[in-house]
Amino acid sequence: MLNPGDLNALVLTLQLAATTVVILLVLGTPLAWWLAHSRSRWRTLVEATVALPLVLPPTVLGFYLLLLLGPNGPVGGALVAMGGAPLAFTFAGLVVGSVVYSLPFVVQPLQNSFAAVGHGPLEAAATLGAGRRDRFFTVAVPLAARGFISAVTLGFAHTVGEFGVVLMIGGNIPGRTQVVSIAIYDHVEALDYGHAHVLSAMLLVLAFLLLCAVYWGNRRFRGVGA
Amino acid sequence: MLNPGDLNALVLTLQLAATTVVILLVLGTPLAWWLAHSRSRWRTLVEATVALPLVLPPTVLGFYLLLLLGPNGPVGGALVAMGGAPLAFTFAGLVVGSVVYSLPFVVQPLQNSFAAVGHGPLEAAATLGAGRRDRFFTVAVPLAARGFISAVTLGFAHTVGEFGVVLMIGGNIPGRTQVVSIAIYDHVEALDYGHAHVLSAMLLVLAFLLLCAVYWGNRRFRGVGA
Amino acid sequence: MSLALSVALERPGFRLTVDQTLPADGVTAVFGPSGCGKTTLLRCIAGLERPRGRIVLDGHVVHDDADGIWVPVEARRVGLVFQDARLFAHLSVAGNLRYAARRSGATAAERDELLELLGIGALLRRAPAELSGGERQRVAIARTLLARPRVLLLDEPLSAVDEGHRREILPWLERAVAELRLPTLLVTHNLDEVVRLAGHLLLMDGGRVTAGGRLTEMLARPDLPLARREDAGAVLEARGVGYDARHHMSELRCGSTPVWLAGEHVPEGRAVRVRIHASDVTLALESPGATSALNRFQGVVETVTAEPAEGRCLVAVATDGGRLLASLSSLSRERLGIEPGRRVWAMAKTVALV
Amino acid sequence: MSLALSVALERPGFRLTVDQTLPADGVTAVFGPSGCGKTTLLRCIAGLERPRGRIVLDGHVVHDDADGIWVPVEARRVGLVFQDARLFAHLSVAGNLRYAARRSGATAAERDELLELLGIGALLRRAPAELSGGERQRVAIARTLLARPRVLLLDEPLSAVDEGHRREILPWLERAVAELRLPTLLVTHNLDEVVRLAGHLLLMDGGRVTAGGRLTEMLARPDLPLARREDAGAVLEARGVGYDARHHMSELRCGSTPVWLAGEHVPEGRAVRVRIHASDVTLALESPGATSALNRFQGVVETVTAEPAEGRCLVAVATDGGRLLASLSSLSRERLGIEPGRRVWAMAKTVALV
Amino acid sequence: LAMIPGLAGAAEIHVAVASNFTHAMQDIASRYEKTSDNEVTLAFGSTGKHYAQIVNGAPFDAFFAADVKRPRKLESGGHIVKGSRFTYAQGRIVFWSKDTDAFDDGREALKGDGIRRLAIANPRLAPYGLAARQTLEALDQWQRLQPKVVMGENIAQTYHFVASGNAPVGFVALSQVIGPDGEVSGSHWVVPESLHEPIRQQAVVLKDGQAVRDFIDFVRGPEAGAIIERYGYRRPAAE
Ligand SMILES: Nc1ncnc2c1ncn2[C@@H]1O[C@H](COP(=O)(O)OP(=O)(O)OP(=O)(O)O)[C@@H](O)[C@H]1O
Ligand SMILES: Nc1ncnc2c1ncn2[C@@H]1O[C@H](COP(=O)(O)OP(=O)(O)OP(=O)(O)O)[C@@H](O)[C@H]1O
Ligand SMILES: [Mg+2]
Ligand SMILES: [Mg+2]
Repeated sequence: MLNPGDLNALVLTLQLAATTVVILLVLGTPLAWWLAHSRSRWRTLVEATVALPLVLPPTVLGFYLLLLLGPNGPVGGALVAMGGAPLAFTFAGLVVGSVVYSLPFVVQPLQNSFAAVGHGPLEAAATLGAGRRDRFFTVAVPLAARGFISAVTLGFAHTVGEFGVVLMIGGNIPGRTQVVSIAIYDHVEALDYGHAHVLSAMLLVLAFLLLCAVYWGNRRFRGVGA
Repeated sequence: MLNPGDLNALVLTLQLAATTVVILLVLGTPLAWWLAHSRSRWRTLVEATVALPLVLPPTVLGFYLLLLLGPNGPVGGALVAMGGAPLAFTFAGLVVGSVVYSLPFVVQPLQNSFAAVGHGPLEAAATLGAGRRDRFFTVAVPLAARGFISAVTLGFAHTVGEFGVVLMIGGNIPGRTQVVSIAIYDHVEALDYGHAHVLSAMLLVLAFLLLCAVYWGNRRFRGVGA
Repeated sequence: MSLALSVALERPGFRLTVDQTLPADGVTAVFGPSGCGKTTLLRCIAGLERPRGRIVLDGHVVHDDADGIWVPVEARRVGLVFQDARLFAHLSVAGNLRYAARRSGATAAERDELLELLGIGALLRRAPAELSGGERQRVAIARTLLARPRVLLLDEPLSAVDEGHRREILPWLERAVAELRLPTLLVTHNLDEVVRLAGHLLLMDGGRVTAGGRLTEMLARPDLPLARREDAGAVLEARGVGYDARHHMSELRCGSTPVWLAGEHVPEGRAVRVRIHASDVTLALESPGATSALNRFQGVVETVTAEPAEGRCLVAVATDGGRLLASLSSLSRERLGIEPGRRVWAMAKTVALV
Repeated sequence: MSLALSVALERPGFRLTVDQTLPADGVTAVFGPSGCGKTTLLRCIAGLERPRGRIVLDGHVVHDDADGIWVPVEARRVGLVFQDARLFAHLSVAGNLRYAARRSGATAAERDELLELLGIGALLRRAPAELSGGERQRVAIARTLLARPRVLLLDEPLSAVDEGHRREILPWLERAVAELRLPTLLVTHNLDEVVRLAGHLLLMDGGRVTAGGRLTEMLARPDLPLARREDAGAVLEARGVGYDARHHMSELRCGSTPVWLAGEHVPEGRAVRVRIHASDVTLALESPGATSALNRFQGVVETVTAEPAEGRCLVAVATDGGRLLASLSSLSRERLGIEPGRRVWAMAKTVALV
Repeated sequence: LAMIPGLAGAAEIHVAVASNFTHAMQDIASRYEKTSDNEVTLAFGSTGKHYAQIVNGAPFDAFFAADVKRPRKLESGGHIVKGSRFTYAQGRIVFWSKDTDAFDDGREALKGDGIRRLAIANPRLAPYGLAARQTLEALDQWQRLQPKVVMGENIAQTYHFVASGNAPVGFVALSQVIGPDGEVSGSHWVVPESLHEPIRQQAVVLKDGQAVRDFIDFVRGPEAGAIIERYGYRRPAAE
């Protein structure tokens, strides 16, 4: 049913989604924390900026990323000048694109959860001798579990389905940048509907099982309000 | 700078996003409420199903919606049989597509916020004589304000930028289904970069102002943990 | 108005079984160790838990699972002051009060009276997060009263409130409850509050009611755990007979015994209750001379409950005004030869109106 | 270990200004009306607020904004039992305790002792949401003590705890605090707790310290608001001189006066403090006959603080064992002719160890 | 056959057009609207999407595809007006770089070792991609260069790759790089049509009507033909 290219694409997609989610958590968590606790005047602006990439159509966003990351673009040019390789048509490029595009889906749930946790438990942890990092990981994070679950599932699913950005900066290189969303798209465009159906169904089932597993696991947590 | 077609597209986009958000809130709020409070075995499955449309590339999702809503599809066919018009290539069709695609971005923040509010304040409201509906609107909703803000901003932004679904089931008909994301895409595809830049910049500025206004307004709320 | 309960609720490791009819009006204190089910009982009455059984409130069945009757919380008009206040975080203090008043039709005058009394007038524009613990409790009390409930359930409402405020709030609450004929359940660990407010007492332990009845009787029973408290004591019924304006003292009769009450004006003929701490009662075999102990009851020793391990005993003395409790050291008891049947003078320096 | 505070904190409508050095060890009770700033003061000491000023803990400056010194909360090793418990919702009771123990190195034996003492052993696997109010407070106390703090701040730790548990917890806490020489600040509205635990007392009102000093002195001052409480009374220093095993009574000397203490064994020579409620003290002009009032102090009336509106007065009597407070009705006072300088017998039926 | 303005009454014609033909069609349509009261509404997009939309009832009167395959499929599916399928333009591909110094001789450059990355359109989806692949095969370079290939979903995307410099060279449509003066900037080699099958772009009429027929006639007429050529397409050989 599936040709090796499709399988390749599936594996690549999972790699991309997983990498993206990890990076999003690493970047998004401190950002969300800052947004949840800051009283800075800049907060509103940063908050709005995070959500901004969403309003551009993904292909267009991808187009601008292409300009940005290309050898003549500011980022790509700098990379090349520093002896690096431009990011377009590489897995790393896909990751950058996916991260930019899925950032708000990770930051917003985390921010809301951190705000809901509030200062109370953190103050308690501090009086029990837990330092900043300690209480962040042992109190704030587990109490914000729901936010993390949302962040991970939305970030993951959105990256899997994400397509315009990846299409634009990926170059559709089998095994390197051809993710499953593009593969399905190709099948549809080529009027190869049967193939598209099979691949979509597989993706849906896989995603469904993953999501169920995550949500089911989540039931064990006692987060805020749980 | 902008031709009348672009302006048309902008207006249509705002209409679409506003309509979609309203419908998403109407559908998503009870769903999120149920997900936050239910102990049903089905909860996990429903939760996963809500997030599922995300994993399909939007164009592909649009393709399936087209099959579903078109005159030969089960939904479209039934509509036609009942004397209605099929939804494909109409504004109503765009709304249906956007709603399906943005649902998880509305449901998840609401669900998390409702869960964070918990039973305590609702019980208190009940003892003060507030009935189910009353306490929902006067206690649960304002306490979940952060969730609503996230739901509205993510839902709105995502609908504005959303593109694949709309392109597929809308048919890019100027004045009727050509939203601004497609217009920008068209400009890019036609290598009409200057035009694309102007339109993108306009969209970004508009969205940025809207988002800032919403987030800034949000500061006044004292939601859970705020 | 009456409250008939017959409920059973299971929780892991805990089982509440209460089968009790509470008096028509006035305050019933619920007393018992932490975790014995007091809060759970109030929640059942309010309709926040769904136990098996039947709850009849003022003749209306509000819950009967045999008949499938279930009146929802908001229709029961049961006012519950939660142990943890539960103010609405999104509303200011004023907003919280308005929330209740709007739904009950309480007037601005009622509100202002409560603000004054509870000393929260200056806090109206604060957010609940900006209140101290005691301020929060007082706002919660005001909010509940503004909902004009038909039944009042108070779950340790004054635990974080200082003595000063408590002394202002209690008499007012007493009056309010009496005027509105509000049947009230009061959970507290403070016996003073119980004695002050309650006509009835429910003792709970391990999810069951271990004893219940009129406060005066319950307090004078040396067999109940109450008698083992440091602040144990009896409450007697008395009646005003005169008032000495110069010394600001009322003369009462408790049976045939004249009792002097300082700092209060009890009108002639008015029935009141006075409290006499067991530790305040001194026993003597003969009428003593001039001391500042004004109140001298003649009576007969009924029982002596010795607690040798503690070197003390509790002596119940029957007087014609009611039963008094006196706490004695075993040494005094031996010296005076206190035994059941012995005639004694019981002297109480202080009696307090409750 | 000592605690020197000189802090000022502004809030809308509230201003905390405290300039006080607290004693080296033992318990200092903080007493004052709701909203007077008690919790805020503890938060400043713990490092949860950042006031202007300087805080010196055991010789270490933990906060001095002139020098820019700031030791963060977690490094201060200040144990704070919050008014609202603040258990971690994501951990079980056992998990909450483990959280503290892991970071302090407290042993399983310490934990088990606390579980036993606080009566929470059966709750280990519960989630905080499944605890009653009093259970929650007890778990919070255990958690804080397992963190092995160097300073203990208790914010109404027993307000939701019943008398039975309180009677078990207090003496233990007293001992623990004494053994570990833990300087402790205790916020409470319960004078019994203060008297039981505290050696020093800080009275606060409106964000300022209105009086502070040794408990015995503070309690015997008729000019302080404490004296106006129903449970006002003096605390005297005494010393064990004998023990009557049969009656389980200890004989003490308070100055030259023999004082009998029921239900306790005070070893010879041991210094203790006893509390005598003002309402328990009867005055007489001559030595009275046989009554159950065993303890008779001879002394001289120092002051009479009349509160004519209440028909009562507070009489301070200087004895050679210390100053006693007696609360009298104005009538008795007149009848006996109590005036400063008058020699009187003060009889206290009951004295209680504190 | 020329319409007499005002007599036929104004009609609106909905036309789906392959993205690569955007500019040419916009030009043609505006010319047409000057000669007629009919109004032409253009919907641009990928031919695969248009196909799916048409099959599912999209309200288009005519469809200008990017290839032959999809119009043919529509014909066999009975979705078009019988006999209306015709080739309206024939595309040309160019081996192109934005950099004027990239190469002098495209053919040699393709055979050399200097190619780091080569952009083509997806041969499976876009006829321009197929032609590029056929060209490389004819030059016997496909096997060798395949690992260097990055694919755009369509020819526009391929152009973005090359124009932004992310891919130094690529096969794009002549129509994309030809200037108004007929000149091509940058290094370029217009691929001889002998190296690949003709890139025929076909159109079909989906809903018959006076106005559509009138518009199709205009497209097939000399004025439109000139426009088509100016945009870098070849006029179809007479069929
Ligand atoms: N977060 C806050 N923001 C503004 N004001 C506050 C805040 N928290 C407390 N206050 C105010 O500061 C004053 C002192 O509060 P604090 O909590 O220290 O009182 P407290 O003495 O502990 O009272 P209680 O016995 O009722 O707990 C009060 O007037 C209170 O209303
Ligand atoms: N949500 C819950 N789930 C499981 N057990 C609970 C829950 N809430 C309370 N309990 C348990 O039920 C019993 C009764 O609790 P309840 O809150 O009624 O006690 P209480 O008498 O009000 O005590 P306190 O004086 O400490 O407030 C306790 O053993 C408690 O641990
Ligand atoms: Mg309780
Ligand atoms: Mg406080």
